[in-house]
Amino acid sequence: MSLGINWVTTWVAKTVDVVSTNRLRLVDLDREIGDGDHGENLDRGFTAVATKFASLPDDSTPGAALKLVATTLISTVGGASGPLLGTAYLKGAQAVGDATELDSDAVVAFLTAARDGVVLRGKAEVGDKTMIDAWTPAVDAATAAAADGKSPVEVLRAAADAAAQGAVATEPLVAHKGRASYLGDRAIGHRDPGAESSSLILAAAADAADEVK
Amino acid sequence: MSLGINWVTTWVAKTVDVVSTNRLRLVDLDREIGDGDHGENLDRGFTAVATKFASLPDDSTPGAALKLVATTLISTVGGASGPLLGTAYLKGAQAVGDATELDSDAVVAFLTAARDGVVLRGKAEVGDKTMIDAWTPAVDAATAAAADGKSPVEVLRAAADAAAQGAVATEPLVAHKGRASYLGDRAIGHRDPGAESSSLILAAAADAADEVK
Amino acid sequence: MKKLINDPKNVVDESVAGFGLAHPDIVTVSADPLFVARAQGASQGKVGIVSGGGSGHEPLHAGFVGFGMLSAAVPGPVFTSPTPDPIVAATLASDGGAGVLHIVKNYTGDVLNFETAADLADAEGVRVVSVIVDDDVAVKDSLYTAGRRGVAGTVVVEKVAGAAAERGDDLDAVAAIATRANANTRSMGVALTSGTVPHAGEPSFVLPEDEIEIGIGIHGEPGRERIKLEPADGIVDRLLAPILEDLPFASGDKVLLFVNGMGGTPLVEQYIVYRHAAEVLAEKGIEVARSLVGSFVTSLEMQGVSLTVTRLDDELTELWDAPVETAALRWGR
Amino acid sequence: MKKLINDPKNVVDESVAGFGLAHPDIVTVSADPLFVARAQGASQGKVGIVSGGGSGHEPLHAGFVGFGMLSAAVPGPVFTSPTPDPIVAATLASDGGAGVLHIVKNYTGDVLNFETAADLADAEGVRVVSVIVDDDVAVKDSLYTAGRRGVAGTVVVEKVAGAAAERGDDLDAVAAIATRANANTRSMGVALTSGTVPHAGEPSFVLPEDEIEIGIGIHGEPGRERIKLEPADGIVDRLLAPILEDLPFASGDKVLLFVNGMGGTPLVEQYIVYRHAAEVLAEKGIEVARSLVGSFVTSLEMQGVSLTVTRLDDELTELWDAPVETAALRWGR
Ligand SMILES: Nc1ncnc2c1ncn2[C@@H]1O[C@H](COP(=O)(O)OP(=O)(O)O)[C@@H](O)[C@H]1O
Ligand SMILES: Nc1ncnc2c1ncn2[C@@H]1O[C@H](COP(=O)(O)OP(=O)(O)O)[C@@H](O)[C@H]1O
Ligand SMILES: [Mg+2]
Ligand SMILES: [Mg+2]
Ligand SMILES: [Mg+2]
Ligand SMILES: [Mg+2]
Repeated sequence: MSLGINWVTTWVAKTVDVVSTNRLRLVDLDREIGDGDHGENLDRGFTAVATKFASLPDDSTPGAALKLVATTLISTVGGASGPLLGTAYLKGAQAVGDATELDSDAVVAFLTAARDGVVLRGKAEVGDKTMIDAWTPAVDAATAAAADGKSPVEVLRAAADAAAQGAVATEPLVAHKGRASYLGDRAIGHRDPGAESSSLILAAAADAADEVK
Repeated sequence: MSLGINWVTTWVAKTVDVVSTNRLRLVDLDREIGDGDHGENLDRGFTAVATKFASLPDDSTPGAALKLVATTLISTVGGASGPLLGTAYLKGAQAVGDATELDSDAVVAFLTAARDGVVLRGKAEVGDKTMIDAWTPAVDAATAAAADGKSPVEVLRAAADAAAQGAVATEPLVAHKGRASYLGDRAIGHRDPGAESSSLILAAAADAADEVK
Repeated sequence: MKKLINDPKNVVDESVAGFGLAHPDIVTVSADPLFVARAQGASQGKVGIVSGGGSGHEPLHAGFVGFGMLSAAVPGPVFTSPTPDPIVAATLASDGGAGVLHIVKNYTGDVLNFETAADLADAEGVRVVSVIVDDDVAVKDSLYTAGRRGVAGTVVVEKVAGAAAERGDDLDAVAAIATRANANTRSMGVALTSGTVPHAGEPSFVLPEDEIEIGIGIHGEPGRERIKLEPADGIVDRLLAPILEDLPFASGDKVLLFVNGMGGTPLVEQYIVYRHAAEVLAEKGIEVARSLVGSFVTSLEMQGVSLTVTRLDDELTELWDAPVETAALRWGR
Repeated sequence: MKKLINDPKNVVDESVAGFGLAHPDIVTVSADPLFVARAQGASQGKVGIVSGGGSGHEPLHAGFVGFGMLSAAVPGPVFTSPTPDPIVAATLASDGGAGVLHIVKNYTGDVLNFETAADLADAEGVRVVSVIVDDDVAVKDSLYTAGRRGVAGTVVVEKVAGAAAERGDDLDAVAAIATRANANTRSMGVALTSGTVPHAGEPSFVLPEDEIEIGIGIHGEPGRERIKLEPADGIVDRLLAPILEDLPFASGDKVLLFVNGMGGTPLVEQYIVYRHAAEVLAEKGIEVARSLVGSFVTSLEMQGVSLTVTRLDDELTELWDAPVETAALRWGR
């Protein structure tokens, strides 16, 4: 079994929801080690995505829909997370190409290209206390699951679980990128807001796959 | 018995004391219906008077000493109370002339001229919720005491007591002069800081007379 | 009390000293008696203009000393009128032989101290004329009050009087212009929080977290009413209505619209206030011909704003536009 | 949260609209995409200069649009970099055929969004060069951080770059001047209180009544250390020492000394800070050749100040002195 355009639209709908529900929590996380706007930024972006998706052509490919997410995030989120997440969706969309159905390998290729996009723009490594600390474990887990012959749903669930752990694992870290890097040791004990939001987004991806499978 | 230069110097010393002790209380009264500087203003002024008095010639007349209080207050207090109280001492000093000893009538003449000086500059009437509400009852009581043949000490005590009652009696009033006049009904319930300080100054005058008599 | 100060007793002296150090091309500071005068000295043959009053309203007045505006400013202690001595000294230093105009905000202390100073300067042979600024519509002018307070409109009076003096008007003409500017100016302010007088150490008044004071004075004097915090547009309506009613301003008038920050309110909010005030005037057919936005007449770190509207005629407009070179207002050179 | 605003979501749009209404002779506002450009449009044959970033730092950047300084400014949401679209639009509107300089404060979001915008503008045929401002010595520049933050020194960079563009320098020369200004500029700030982001509704951080944050960022990012409130002179020493050490500044240097208010601190305190900073520089044989005092790079209603020192050479001095006509800085015309 594989994932098509209704996976993308369901993922977007669930992301809009989860970002809006977690808006203040993400603002709070960002206030602790950043500037207190991360939840607001993402909420503004995904609200705009929702509007765009309302008029998404029925015959869109997953790639075209994901590219629409990318350009909308880039032109509405701002801050650091806008170009970074936008590039993730953009590069991910390019990896998907014009396929109409994504199998496990395609899902892995999507996630890998998305993560590589973030690295390309932001130059962060694992352990720098950024969203990469959610994305890279997710990519690794997804790759392993696909190699084990798991279904796309299982691949995404593995990615989401690894991302969630990766987000938690940012707590003891000192930040080397982004605003939190100004804090030195005082970032220790706080979860990175971008890693947390990426983990929420990937959980939404797995939930969506579960729902449409 | 009569009052000489040592009454003036003792009065000044006691005023310096009582103003400094009541500085914050007067600031508080002024904060309620004015701008919170009255105690500070008077304290600055009488501290300067104390400095000037430290080098007062031994053969000064009461009039010369009182004129020194006047010019020092005028040039150090500022605000409304500076010119007003300064004029009180100035006109009072003029009424005293070059007498070396003041009897009861001279004390009454001094107080009357001082009060008239305040009215000349500030144009306030009794009931306007200003220092005049302390000064005019004081003058009236002093006049009556002198007419009864009371001693200068008794005349000043009568003035001080009447001033104290006058200050308390400003509480229910609406102000028609000075900063408190901007408040309309909201000045009701607050004692006028200038009436209060004038009553303290007149009490110091009576105490000083008591001490040197 | 959280302030960037040293000993509260030295706030004014140190701040004025810093002001002098920062603007040596524009002003010179006399430390004792304390006043601020133009670096270039009095302009021979031109009317001198002196203003002053309690400190805590910076940049008023020292920030307006310079070409095209004040000749000298006399800063008193915080919120307390200066005594006559420095006013006399500033007046003598500002006389270029054509007399000196005193611009005095209408507070009993200021009026009395400037009055005494004017008498003393007169006695020294310098002719002094005084103009009282009383633009605040929050306070009723009646026999039963000390009259309206002088607030942010003072900037307008000082600017046009300075320009008139600079073009060579004589003392009576400069005084007449200042009087006309004051007569055509109305203001009203709002406070969200109180300032704290340094030597008092406690806020001058306390506003609950959800209340604001409409009609506040620049010394924290209570205003017309205390109301619940509401959106900026509604607050602007409450300030503007009494201003417009009072003159009254009418459709077809050309005006200067001046949004003044009280010291603790940033520009981002002041422009939100400006936007709605401009909208309301436009609706009423009142043309905003000139504008000023910024913290020019403050009340220490008070959060809040005041609105000032001046009805402009051609001459007032020309005098407003004339070159000015001061620390706080500068254009045309 | 006590602010003069309407809906927190509209703070930036309404404030920028008010800004446009207040200064129609200087700027024009594009509402969508949101940017502020010179009323006169791009200067043909001259280099355009565009800056921008999150809002909440007013008058930065829109207050510096006008003759002799910026061609356009792009205000993002409060404390959030604008997206590439309005930056591209502002860049295209600022091109007079000689290319456009982007002046970008060193924050990941600003750098990334301006980078994308520069690529897109390049694709439209407009050559863009970017200069990153990173003057804040509170943050260590190392491989292990995002690098130093851009703070109040941005004003200096924008002023001299604008003057270079106005005199006709080409894009590389203007970029070189901006780079040199940045390289010679160091800043550090202190917060007494926090600002409150409107949509967050709560202060960005909480300082106890007797503590201050040394090395604060203009978005309320924590600084180097939290200490007990102390007299202004001691605080100035703590800010100035790292600044002077870092370049390092040396006896005989001529400098611009810039005391910047953070939004909620009134001028009276800023001049007390200026006084001691000038004293310290004088003691060290560093000549203060130029000065600036005022709230130019703010952090909403934060109480605090920052100090900026720029080492001046003859050319930088000449460019600083060159005429400028913007809403927030004006001299020489
Ligand atoms: N260089 C980078 N690489 C990857 N992620 C980054 C980088 N810089 C910042 N981030 C992520 O962006 C998040 C902050 O996003 P946001 O608050 O929206 O932007 P800003 O920091 O501009 O306010 C951080 O929590 C971090 O996860
Ligand atoms: N016109 C007036 N006549 C008499 N007394 C006045 C007048 N105006 C003010 N006062 C007195 O001055 C006092 C205030 O003095 P102070 O606080 O030192 O000056 P300011 O009001 O300028 O701050 C008032 O409490 C009142 O008693
Ligand atoms: Mg953020
Ligand atoms: Mg008072
Ligand atoms: Mg006073
Ligand atoms: Mg941000």
